[in-house]
Amino acid sequence: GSGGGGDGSSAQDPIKVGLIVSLTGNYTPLGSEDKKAVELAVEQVNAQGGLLGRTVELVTRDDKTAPDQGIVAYNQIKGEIDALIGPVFSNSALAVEPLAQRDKMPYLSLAPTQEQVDPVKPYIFVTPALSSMYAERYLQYIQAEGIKTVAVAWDSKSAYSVSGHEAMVELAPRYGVTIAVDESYETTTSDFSPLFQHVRDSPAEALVFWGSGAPGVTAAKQYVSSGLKTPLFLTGSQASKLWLEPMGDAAEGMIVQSAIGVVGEHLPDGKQKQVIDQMATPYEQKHGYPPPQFAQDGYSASLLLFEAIRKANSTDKTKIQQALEKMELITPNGLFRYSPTDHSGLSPEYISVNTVKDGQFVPTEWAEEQLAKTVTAAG
Amino acid sequence: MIDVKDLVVSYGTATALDHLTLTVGRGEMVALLGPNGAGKSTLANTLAGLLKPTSGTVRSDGRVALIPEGRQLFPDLSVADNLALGGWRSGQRDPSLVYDLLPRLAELAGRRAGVLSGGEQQMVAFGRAMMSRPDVLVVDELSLGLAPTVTADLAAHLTALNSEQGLTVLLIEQNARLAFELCRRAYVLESGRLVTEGECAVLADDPRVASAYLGGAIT
Amino acid sequence: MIRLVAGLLIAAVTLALPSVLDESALPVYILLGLAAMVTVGVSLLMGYAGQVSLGQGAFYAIGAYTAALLALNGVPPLAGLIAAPVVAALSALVIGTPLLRLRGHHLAFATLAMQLILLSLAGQLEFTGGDIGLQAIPQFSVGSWEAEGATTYAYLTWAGVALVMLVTHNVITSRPGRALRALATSETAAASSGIPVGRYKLTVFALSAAFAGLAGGIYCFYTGYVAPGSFPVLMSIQYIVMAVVGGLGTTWGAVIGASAITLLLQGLNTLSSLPGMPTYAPSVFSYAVYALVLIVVVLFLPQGLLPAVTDRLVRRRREPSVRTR
Amino acid sequence: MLEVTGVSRSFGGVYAVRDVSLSVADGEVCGVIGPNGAGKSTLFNLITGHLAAEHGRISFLGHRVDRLAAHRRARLGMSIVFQAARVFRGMTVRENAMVGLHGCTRAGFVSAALRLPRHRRDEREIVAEADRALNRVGLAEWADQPADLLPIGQQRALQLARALCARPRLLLLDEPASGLRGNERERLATLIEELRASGLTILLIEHDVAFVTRLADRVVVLDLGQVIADGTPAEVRADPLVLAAYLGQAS
Amino acid sequence: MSAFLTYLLNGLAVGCAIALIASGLVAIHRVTGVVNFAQGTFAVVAGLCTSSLLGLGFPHGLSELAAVLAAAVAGLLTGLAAIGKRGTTPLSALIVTLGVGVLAYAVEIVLWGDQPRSAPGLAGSMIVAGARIQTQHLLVIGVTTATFVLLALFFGRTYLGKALTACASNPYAARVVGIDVRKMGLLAFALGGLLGGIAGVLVTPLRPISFDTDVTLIVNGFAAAVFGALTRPVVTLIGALLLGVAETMAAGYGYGSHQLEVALGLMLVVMIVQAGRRSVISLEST
Ligand SMILES: Nc1ncnc2c1ncn2[C@@H]1O[C@H](COP(=O)(O)OP(=O)(O)OP(=O)(O)O)[C@@H](O)[C@H]1O
Ligand SMILES: Nc1ncnc2c1ncn2[C@@H]1O[C@H](COP(=O)(O)OP(=O)(O)OP(=O)(O)O)[C@@H](O)[C@H]1O
Ligand SMILES: [Mg+2]
Ligand SMILES: [Mg+2]
Repeated sequence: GSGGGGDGSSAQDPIKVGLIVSLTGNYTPLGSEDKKAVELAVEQVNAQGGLLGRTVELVTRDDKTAPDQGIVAYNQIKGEIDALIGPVFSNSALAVEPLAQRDKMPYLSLAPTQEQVDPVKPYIFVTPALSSMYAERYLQYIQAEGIKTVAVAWDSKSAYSVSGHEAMVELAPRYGVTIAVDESYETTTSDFSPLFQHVRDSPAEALVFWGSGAPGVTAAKQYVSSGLKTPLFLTGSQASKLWLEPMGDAAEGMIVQSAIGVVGEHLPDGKQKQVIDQMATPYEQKHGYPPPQFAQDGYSASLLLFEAIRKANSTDKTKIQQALEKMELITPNGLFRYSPTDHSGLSPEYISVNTVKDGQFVPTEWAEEQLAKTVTAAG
Repeated sequence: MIDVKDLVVSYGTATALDHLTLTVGRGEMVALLGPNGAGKSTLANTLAGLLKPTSGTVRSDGRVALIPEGRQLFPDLSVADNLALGGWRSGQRDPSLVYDLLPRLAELAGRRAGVLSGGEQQMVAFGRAMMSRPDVLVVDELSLGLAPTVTADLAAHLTALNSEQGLTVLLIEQNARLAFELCRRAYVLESGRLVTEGECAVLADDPRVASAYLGGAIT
Repeated sequence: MIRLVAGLLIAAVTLALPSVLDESALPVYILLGLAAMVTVGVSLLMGYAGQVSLGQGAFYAIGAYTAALLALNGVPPLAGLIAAPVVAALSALVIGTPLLRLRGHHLAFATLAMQLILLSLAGQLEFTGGDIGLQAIPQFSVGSWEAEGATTYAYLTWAGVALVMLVTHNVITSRPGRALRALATSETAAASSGIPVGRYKLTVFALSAAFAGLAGGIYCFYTGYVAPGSFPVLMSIQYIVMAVVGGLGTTWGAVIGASAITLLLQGLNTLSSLPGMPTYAPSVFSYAVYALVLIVVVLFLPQGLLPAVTDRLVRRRREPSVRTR
Repeated sequence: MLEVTGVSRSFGGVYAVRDVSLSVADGEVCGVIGPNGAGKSTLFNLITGHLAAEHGRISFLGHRVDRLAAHRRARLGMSIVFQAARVFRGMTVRENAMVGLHGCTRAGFVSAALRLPRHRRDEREIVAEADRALNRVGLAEWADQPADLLPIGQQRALQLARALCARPRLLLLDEPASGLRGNERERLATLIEELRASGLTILLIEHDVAFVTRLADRVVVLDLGQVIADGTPAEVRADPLVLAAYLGQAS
Repeated sequence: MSAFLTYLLNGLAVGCAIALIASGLVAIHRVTGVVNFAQGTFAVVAGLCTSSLLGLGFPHGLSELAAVLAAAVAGLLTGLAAIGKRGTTPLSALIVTLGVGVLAYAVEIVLWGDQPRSAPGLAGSMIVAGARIQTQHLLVIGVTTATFVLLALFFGRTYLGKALTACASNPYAARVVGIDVRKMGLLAFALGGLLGGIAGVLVTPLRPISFDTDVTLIVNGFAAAVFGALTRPVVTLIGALLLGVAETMAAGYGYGSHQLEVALGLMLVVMIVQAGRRSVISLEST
């Protein structure tokens, strides 16, 4: 929807922000959350008088969870928009990326895919934390807990979990961790008893489970009934009500990573906490549940873009790009520090490791301490 | 009893039956002759309620059974099941009355109907129609693909049912000689229209009928 | 005479469109052409030869990956584009040899399974770029001339459509075409007329795969990116829907079906993203309205759009009421 | 011309054809009769290769053919008219007949796709020959009709036309007269006589004994998958075994 | 050994869940000749209904029963669309069912939103012959066994079952003997909906269900059903068990990321071998 807001007397055209996400197809549950969050951000900025005295208007398109539809959508709106917030489906994001780069279109992608920013392309920026960061954060936690041997399971059909797993294997020696069981499964896998059997037969002290969507629930539920005692570590994709609700009581005590935004209330007062509240409170009021990770990505992307336009003091695409490359901004996802050599901007310090307590994600002692340090350092 | 009045049946724009009127009295056995494409099967299907008249009326009293053109069995079901389903309307489930008549079918009872030989299938089609204990029987080709002995048996059975139980029969039959033997009366259809009708004995002497239906190879 | 004029008219419009359409419409025009190319193959396979393939997207993918891999390894794009249909056809020969022993639903499942397996492999193998796919595929070029912008791809695509239609037309109105139509009804009777049924099925399978492969080749240069996610199984099913909606067993029907479905979906998509639409608009338009239109068309024009139109023009309608199998 | 030696075929343990031997001489019309389910059609399918024989050998024109695929045997000159009408749906009557010429022509996918001159030449010949065959069986006026809407009788005539298009040396007819009326039978009989006169060898299954008697030089009688009699029509009609198994009192 | 048993037992459970989806496909195809691509939808509808009803505080049992009935109604409605109009060919009907499946997406999204849902089932696990298996899996195995026994008896032994089968075997002939083919077809669709509903209710506690889960469900179901030629319940069950066991064995013995290839490949091989045994002429005979 359009922003509205301004007093109507402004003769200037609105600033147009393109948003391409999956509103139909497999990634609908992700795309629709992104859309809600970006709409919220636009509403808020317009309520404060817009940007550069102009209102912000959103131009939304559906990529139908298909790369070629991403291209169609991009071509339809590229003529009218000043910047793009991009697909959450990584294949669509990668398909749109070269076009955006060619048109010099500032592009904030919502897909957490390493390949987009490695190597760096001037106009392409990523907002979600990359799975390699989640991997590294877990290794820090594992080291801190004194665990030496782990089992890792990963979804061979999900780019997110494939690269998370890769990073983990690569970084493990640095943290003195041995991977005893390294096992892949498929997104459609409906029975994890073989995995649990293998873990049971191994010396692993923890099972790190990479996956998003259905397998996260399926595996965690079966883990409970498998009677396995090795603790289960889940990654950021499980840090939402989508995982908590079906799990119910069974989730109690499980370890789940999350972006910092999920645990805002456990942070010391300050800028970070305030930014999180600024989004979470109205979001929860409007939709009846706290914002999931994808919503936070969309909101963070919006904040980054708005700030870049403010800094550039123009909607000139090159100027926006330059502003983004110098960006330092606290968002619900944490502190972004984009630079000409780093277009992903986040660092593992902004990831929390939580336990489930009374149906809530509560940072572990270690994480709470770490986060407090990080947040205070950032100011 | 069958009563057809001013019947028109068309397939799209092609008219297969063109203002046809005919009757078969209760307990009567009447033959229907006609060259390929005359509309005989169309009439049979209409009588069985499988085709809707474009105009005109079709009436028949009691249960109508059809032995359709091309046998039309249930290929995936066994012979016994094919027969049992023939009794869908009558509630008759036990095919033994058909086995008495056609002992060959008893031997084939467990066989899939789709793999039977042509003549065996024709026997099943006959038996299936009998299972519905019909009041009116429309036969679209009786002797098709049947060995002479079998044809003779079936013909005898039809005659018996007709005379003893008053079964009304409309018989479409390629072998006009056989049809004339069985029936007293016949209709001759061409291009959807009635061309002649009358007593078989009379028709057999009609040179047109004789040359078209009785002549030729049959010695 | 009328047909000739109509043909010329259509050709003229097809040729004029790329230069008339703006940048937002061109991608649709290109993707529509690519879909039409695959659908013509599906129609040939299903409508004429009576063989069902729920895995045509696999050959589309094979064509795309072939051209992409060759181009990324420095092979001239033209060679890659030629290789795309060839490799797709060869794969069809290899895959089809065991698969075409199956019939009907078995074949439908087998082709579906084939696509799932191939995509799964493409998503895991190193050289296909795994789940991320292949990026930065060079533009299409011949010698020193390089395709620039969508217009060129639009011409390339529709030239491909014309080629595919011409080949299909020539094949079906000839001896092998008659053989294909014959074996669709009865393989036994076809064989007894001297038709090598197995070989013909395999050939037509390969031919339709070549069409899909060609489309895939163009696709990879146009988008510059291929990944397993570009070829979902639903896409293969969509081609069948297109062929049926257009009218099975007519070359033009396939193109019309592909156009109708693509434009409908695109129109609904645009409609649902108009400002002021409620949040559930995308799902309602892309799912509900699309589905309802599809259902109504299939129920009330069972022969397909093209036959419905031509029949009405020629005033020749047949209604088989008692079709005795 | 055709030599069948000790051929057998069973279905689920029941023999449909058991140890059948028979030979057909060049130019002969050989009738095959027998009760329903005797194995006549099965025998035809074994000869033409639509079913694989379990034992025995079949040779045709001096070649051993029992391992050849059906279409290869067809190309050697065997044509069959099936008991059930098998016309090709969605094709016109003429096109149905044209399919029959498949084995006698060459143009393949490539020459068709490219419209090579050879293809055009072939095509003209095919149309002409198909029309001749349709004429012969009396279907000329139906040539442009969709074949599947023909009445049953015409569909069978069409099958015969298709078979003739294949320029056969041996024609196998499975109940060609069924569904035909007096004068139509007469026309068919005349056609078969013409074909014999032109040197064609014919195997004929028919339940109309009069029809067979008139046309066949020799009659083979099958019962329960086995040959129970083999001789001239007159001999066979007098054979007590045949009378008991097949003819009954009817003749 | 106990590892092997664990894989086997869990594989059987996975197979049973597949079989339930396949059973509906078989029931509908056997009667109407239509491949019902909306079969997965019935399961999704039932799953979403259970989750809502349980969420509203209705007790177990009642919620599941209502959900299964809702799926049966969905089946009936699908049937009305697919075969309600006279002269609809099986191919057209197939496309209609595809359309119904897509239409259902919109309805489901409006009613339940686009996020996945789940429902609690039987908690915990048991040790059977030294192998550990979830209690819910045991329930799935039990219900599937019962369903298939009933289904096989119904189609194979009862008169109504045979009449239903006759409808697809030769619809014209069915009309000749007086069977109302359309009514029977609708009955089959309702039955298919019911079976799909049972599948959905049993699967929802095992894996989250969202509007588009039908695709995943139907692929495996279709594989198993085709294995049984879309007409034979028992062979379908065998096919489904084969799939399930192949999947867990693949995962168990180190091919976790190739489960799909292994399972589908195995099905293909078996089908191709079987196909080689049949002669074309007996397939074409009517
Ligand atoms: N489904 C159909 N659609 C269109 N025309 C049809 C259809 N069925 C039959 N016809 C036409 O209707 C006419 C009458 O056909 P019908 O089958 O009733 O003839 P018939 O007298 O039974 O012939 P036969 O002796 O060959 O069985 C024929 O011209 C035939 O072509
Ligand atoms: N595919 C098959 N499977 C099982 N049994 C079969 C198969 N084909 C034929 N039979 C059986 O083999 C026997 C011989 O059949 P065939 O068709 O050869 O008989 P026929 O002599 O042609 O009889 P008709 O004169 O009735 O046509 C029959 O009992 C038939 O049921
Ligand atoms: Mg007739
Ligand atoms: Mg026979």
